[in-house]
Amino acid sequence: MELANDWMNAAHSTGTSIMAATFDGGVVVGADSRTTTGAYIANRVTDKLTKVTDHIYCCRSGSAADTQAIADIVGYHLEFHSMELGEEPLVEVGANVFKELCYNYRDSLSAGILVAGWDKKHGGQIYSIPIGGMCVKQSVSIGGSGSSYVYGYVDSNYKLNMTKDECVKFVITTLALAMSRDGSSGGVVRVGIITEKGVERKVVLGDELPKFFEE
Amino acid sequence: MSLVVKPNFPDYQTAPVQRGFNPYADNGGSVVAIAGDDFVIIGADTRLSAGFSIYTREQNKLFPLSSTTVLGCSGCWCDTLTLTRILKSRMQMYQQEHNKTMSTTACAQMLSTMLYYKRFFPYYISNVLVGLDNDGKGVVYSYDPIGHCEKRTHRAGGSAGALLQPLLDNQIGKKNMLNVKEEPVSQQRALSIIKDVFISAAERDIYTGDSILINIITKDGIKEETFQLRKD
Amino acid sequence: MSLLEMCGMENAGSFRSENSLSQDISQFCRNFESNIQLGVPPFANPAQNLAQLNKDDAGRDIKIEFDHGTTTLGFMYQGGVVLAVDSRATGGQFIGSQTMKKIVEINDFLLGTLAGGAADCVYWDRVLAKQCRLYELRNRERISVAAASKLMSNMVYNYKNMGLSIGMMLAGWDKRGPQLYYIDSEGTRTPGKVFSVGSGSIYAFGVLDSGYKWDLTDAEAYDLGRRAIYHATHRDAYSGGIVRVYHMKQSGWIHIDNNDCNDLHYKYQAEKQAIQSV
Amino acid sequence: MSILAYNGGAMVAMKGENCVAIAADRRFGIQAQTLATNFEKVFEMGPHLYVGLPGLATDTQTVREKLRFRKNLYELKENRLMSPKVFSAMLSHMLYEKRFGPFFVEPVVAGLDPKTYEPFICNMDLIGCINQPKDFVVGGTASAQLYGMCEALWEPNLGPEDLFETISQALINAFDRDAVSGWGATVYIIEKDKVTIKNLKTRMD
Amino acid sequence: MFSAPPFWQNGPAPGSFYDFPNMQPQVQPNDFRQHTQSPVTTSTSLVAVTYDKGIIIAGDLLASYGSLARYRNCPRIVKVNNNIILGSSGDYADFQYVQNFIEQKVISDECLDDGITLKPKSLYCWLTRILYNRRSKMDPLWNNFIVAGIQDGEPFLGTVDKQGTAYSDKIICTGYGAHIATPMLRDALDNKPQLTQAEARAQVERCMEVLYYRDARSFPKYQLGIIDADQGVSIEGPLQVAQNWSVAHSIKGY
Amino acid sequence: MSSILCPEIPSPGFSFENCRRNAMLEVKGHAMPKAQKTGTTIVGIIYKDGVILGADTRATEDTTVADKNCEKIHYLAPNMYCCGAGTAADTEMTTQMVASQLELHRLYTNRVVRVATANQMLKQYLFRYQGYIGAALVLGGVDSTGPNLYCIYPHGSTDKLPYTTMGSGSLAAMAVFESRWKPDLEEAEGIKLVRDAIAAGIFNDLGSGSNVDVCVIKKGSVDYKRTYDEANIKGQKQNSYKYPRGVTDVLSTKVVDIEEVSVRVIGAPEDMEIA
Repeated sequence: MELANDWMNAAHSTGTSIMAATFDGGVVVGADSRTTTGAYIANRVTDKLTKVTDHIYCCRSGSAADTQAIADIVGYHLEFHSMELGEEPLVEVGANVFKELCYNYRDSLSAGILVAGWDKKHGGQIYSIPIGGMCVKQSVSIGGSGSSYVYGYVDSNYKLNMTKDECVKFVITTLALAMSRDGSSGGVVRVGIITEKGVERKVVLGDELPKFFEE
Repeated sequence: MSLVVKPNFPDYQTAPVQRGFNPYADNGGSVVAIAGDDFVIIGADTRLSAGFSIYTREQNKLFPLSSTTVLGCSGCWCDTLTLTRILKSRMQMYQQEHNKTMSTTACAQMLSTMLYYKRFFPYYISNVLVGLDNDGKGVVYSYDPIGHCEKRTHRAGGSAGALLQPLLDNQIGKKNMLNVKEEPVSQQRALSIIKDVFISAAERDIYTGDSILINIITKDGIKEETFQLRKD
Repeated sequence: MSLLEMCGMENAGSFRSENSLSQDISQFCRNFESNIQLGVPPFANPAQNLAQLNKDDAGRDIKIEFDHGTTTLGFMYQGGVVLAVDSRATGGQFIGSQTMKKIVEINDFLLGTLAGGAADCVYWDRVLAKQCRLYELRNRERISVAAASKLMSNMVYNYKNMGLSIGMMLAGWDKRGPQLYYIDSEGTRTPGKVFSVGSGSIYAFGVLDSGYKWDLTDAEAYDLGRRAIYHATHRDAYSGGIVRVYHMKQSGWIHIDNNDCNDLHYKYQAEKQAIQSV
Repeated sequence: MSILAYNGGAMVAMKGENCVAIAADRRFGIQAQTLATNFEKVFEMGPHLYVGLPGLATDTQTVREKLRFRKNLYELKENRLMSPKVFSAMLSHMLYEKRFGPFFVEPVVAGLDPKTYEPFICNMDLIGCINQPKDFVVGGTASAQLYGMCEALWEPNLGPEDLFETISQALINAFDRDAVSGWGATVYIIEKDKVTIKNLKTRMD
Repeated sequence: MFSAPPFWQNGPAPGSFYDFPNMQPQVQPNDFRQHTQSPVTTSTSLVAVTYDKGIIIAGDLLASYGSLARYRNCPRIVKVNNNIILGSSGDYADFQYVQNFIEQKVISDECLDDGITLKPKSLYCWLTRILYNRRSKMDPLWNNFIVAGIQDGEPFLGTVDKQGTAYSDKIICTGYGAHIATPMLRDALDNKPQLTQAEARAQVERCMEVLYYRDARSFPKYQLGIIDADQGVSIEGPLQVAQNWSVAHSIKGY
Repeated sequence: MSSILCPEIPSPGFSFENCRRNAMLEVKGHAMPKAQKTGTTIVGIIYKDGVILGADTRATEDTTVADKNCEKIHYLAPNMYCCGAGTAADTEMTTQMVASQLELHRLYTNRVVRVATANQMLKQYLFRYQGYIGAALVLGGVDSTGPNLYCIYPHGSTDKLPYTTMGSGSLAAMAVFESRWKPDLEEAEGIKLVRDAIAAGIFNDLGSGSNVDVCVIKKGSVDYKRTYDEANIKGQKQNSYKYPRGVTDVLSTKVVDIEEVSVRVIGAPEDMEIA
């Protein structure tokens, strides 16, 4: 049983299942929509996919305050950077800025971030920056408290060079699986498809999610 | 300093949390009693709360033990339930062994002894026992949690005890007033003072409110009365 | 029913097996039968551990505040023993009572004063009173003060370090004449001539020591006791109310008087001003 | 024991009809030990403006000096009296500046506006949150007792004499139930043309 | 009675005497309050409300292990006999332990065949004593029970928590329900003091929906227990919570 | 030019000079006092033409009610208001400071400040103090982008939502919104909904109480309804406790007559020793 009022002193956090997967021609990012303080759902329709530039998005997990602040700062830096260079920053650059912040302030920040995007040089890319501030490039990556329940599923079902629709379906299914098991994740699934053309966003409502065996 | 907030993120603890058990709860509530020459009045609010939430708005906290004795309890409700249950059965045992009802004074002493038995793991209750003594005079006994008992003419206990006691001292005990002659308080006035002190308590104490239940004990028996208070 | 009993089923599934209802009740008041037996807490070292239970589940503070009583004094002089006490009981900062009775009349020749936890003192004084009466009935003579104090000391010693807080004086008159003993919950038991116990005792001692001599008259002795307590109440926040004075004589104790500290203050102040103006 | 109760002290202020009253006890103690019974906690800050600073005695005096400095500076600069409202805003910001290392005082302000003679009372917590009700404010160690007393005793439109009786009775009876305050009381009744200061006879134990 | 028997007859208690292989000596926590066992697999809110002729009680089927939604078919609203329903939130193991005793009692009641059955108030009172005694041993049953029943033709609704705090009211909700569902039901009862069964059911369903939105340990499948003075006990389920997520479309950014 | 006798006005911002002393006192076992809190129910919704904010009016100090009718909807700018929960002084001072910055911003830019700007200022300020400033806010306003509603947590995270609640009564109030809120409410419906949400907090949460304040913000107009609904009325006292005059024992009386003065410098109680 919970302490009667854990929601009054717990911090505002995105318990979260977040995910990103590359496919032919881009990346798909996805996240659930639950923000909790303790076991109370402070926001059931959160948008955890945050735009950094037109072609770079990040998925946030961890302390809501920390990740929002980081995303704001990185957004500022990248915009500045693109003005200086006169062209869109590379995803790698974006990820690196995230990493710098997360690493330098790793004692005071609790943020796990997935940076995903598309650039002309390398196409769709994903960088995972977990708590502690390391940065690693991955072709598929999951994060947040719900991710531990779906590593197996991701490993067995992800294939390189999926089509866009396959990949979107894969992301939605993975997130739905994570959300059904993790109490800190839930609500709707938000998906963003980043390709050369920009971003296309989708919402899959809570009652439209794929169903699985439940017992 | 206590104004400091430490962030904690329970989301990221998947395993069940090891948690300390708190055997006590503070369920709030206040009890006020005034004794007169041939009557005694006791009132208690009817709010049962825990933390910031209200369990129920209609909880009777007065326990009639005999036709002349009533106990009012506030504090930890689980202790109250146990204590009053045992008191009642002890009263019954006495009745059957001695073929008479226990007097208020005897009952007061018994309660004190019972409270002291739990000296090292006390009942967390503020008790006020009222009744008529053998001469038919109203008496009020007040207790600390481990059974120190004192006879008085008026007493406020419970979460708003500190708010109410000085007003009773002043109005019933006629404390700190010049040129006021001491006269026994009338039943009418005692009743209206009880209502007034509860109105004050409901304004300022968040654990006191909803309504009050008043028992007026005279030689003719126990009369009940209720009075509405703020509900917030 | 008998069939059930034969099958040994009488207790199967019933709500009470070994614990009969009467046991259930007596387990909460075992000290009715045996006065010195108190309930055992479900944790060791209650003196420290009880204080850890200071929050409820919802985060409300649990403040179990016992009534405490303070300044008491007693001294022997040529006319017997004088005891003087204040009458305030405080629970934390709150003054629970201004009229607490801190002298317990154990029998006609035995008085106890109480300082420390009010309930502790009153309860054990009551047990002592019962033991003394039993002694009288068994032996056809009054118990000596030494024996009574030893009894008391032994009883509370069983609960040493469990959080009892008792500092009491036992005054009496027995075959050996007037007696004054000091007993506390740590196990001390000592006879003496002048004692003061409680948080106000440091102030009381000042007055007491400066005015005390063996051949005080009765009136002087009463006034000394009264003044010592009054001065303690004035300086000590946890003492106050009424000053009660008792006198233990060969013929038994007598209650001298009760004086409100408030009246005493303005009386003494007027006296002082009168002296200064002369 | 909370640090606010270290030296003890109770305080109350009430609004009346065209007048305000502020009253405080006179004890100065260190925990249970009473050191002096003539310790003032209410200070004049202008002809119609009084501030009470119950709490830790060292901070009472420090804050009083700081206030005197700021208030004198204001009057020298502006060449006008400080109204109670401005004064409390100044005090509130002064306390909030020390948000993370506060002074242990819970001020009570009572006064009349220097122009309109409108009664004004307010109190603050130790980091300067102003609370400005229409009836009464309390502070110090006996605040629970005072809340109970005032809530029952206060009535609107009390004249200076009646206000004096009400505030005195409220204070005396309240601190008679508090171990660490009492030992005499001073009441200030502030009216348009005069301030009446009365010392009360109370219990001294 | 309500304490565990020795681990085995005449044998040592686990870890007390013999060194079993692979058994680390248990580190005793310093704080004695943590000697007590903690809840492990827990279930969340219950919602119960009285209507004119009976009581409706609802609770979801989830048993969580920390924040893991581990078992999703754990019924915790059970019929005790023809006039009592028992619901539990909190530790599921403790609930099963208590449930066992009650079942045994009901069976022996039936064996006696004297027409006397367990009444809701006596079960409520008995649970209070059991839970209080366990709390006094600092070995609580981490449960919050709700007893719903019909006694003398009148609906009775009472609750007992792990400390033995017991009270009865017309509305009782546990867990997050106490914060979220109670206000809704109190409001409904203020508007209409005597609900009909259909109205009460609609209210409870609405509460379950809101609880699903706002309690991170809730689950969209639930059971509904109804005890009615005329129709007796029925337990329905698993039912699905209605959901409306349309607001999600309008949210973008933070 | 600074000397001991004429110190310079200290620089603005928090002063930490007492911290060491206070920490030492705490180590010595003196409990630190609690600041005044607003247990609070605060809410906000977006309706057809704008934003409606609501709040209760109780401030508590531990378990006693410190203020029965405090104002929790703070002014930020002509087109936006902000409800505050948490440590009372923090919400008060934070909103005051941001209000002044917004006004300056408005003067610099000569246009209506956007709600997003205020949101960003608040979250950055709070984030800088890492939750030590205990202000939980609901920010609502109308600007060129239409109605906006944010909820801001003490650590500096924000949510943009069409309906939101904060404070200890937030669960009770949210229950009302979750079951009755819908897009494009009429103004009257909206106000009723906000009132009911606050009332749910007032009656079910002990940290919230007294009256309902409502503030309706539309394009170009603000309607701040202070004490929109008196949810609880103080009971009628049975007796009057007015004392007969002369009932209090007085030791001494001193009357100070006040002549008309404009400024009077207050001296020290005793002359300062300058040696």
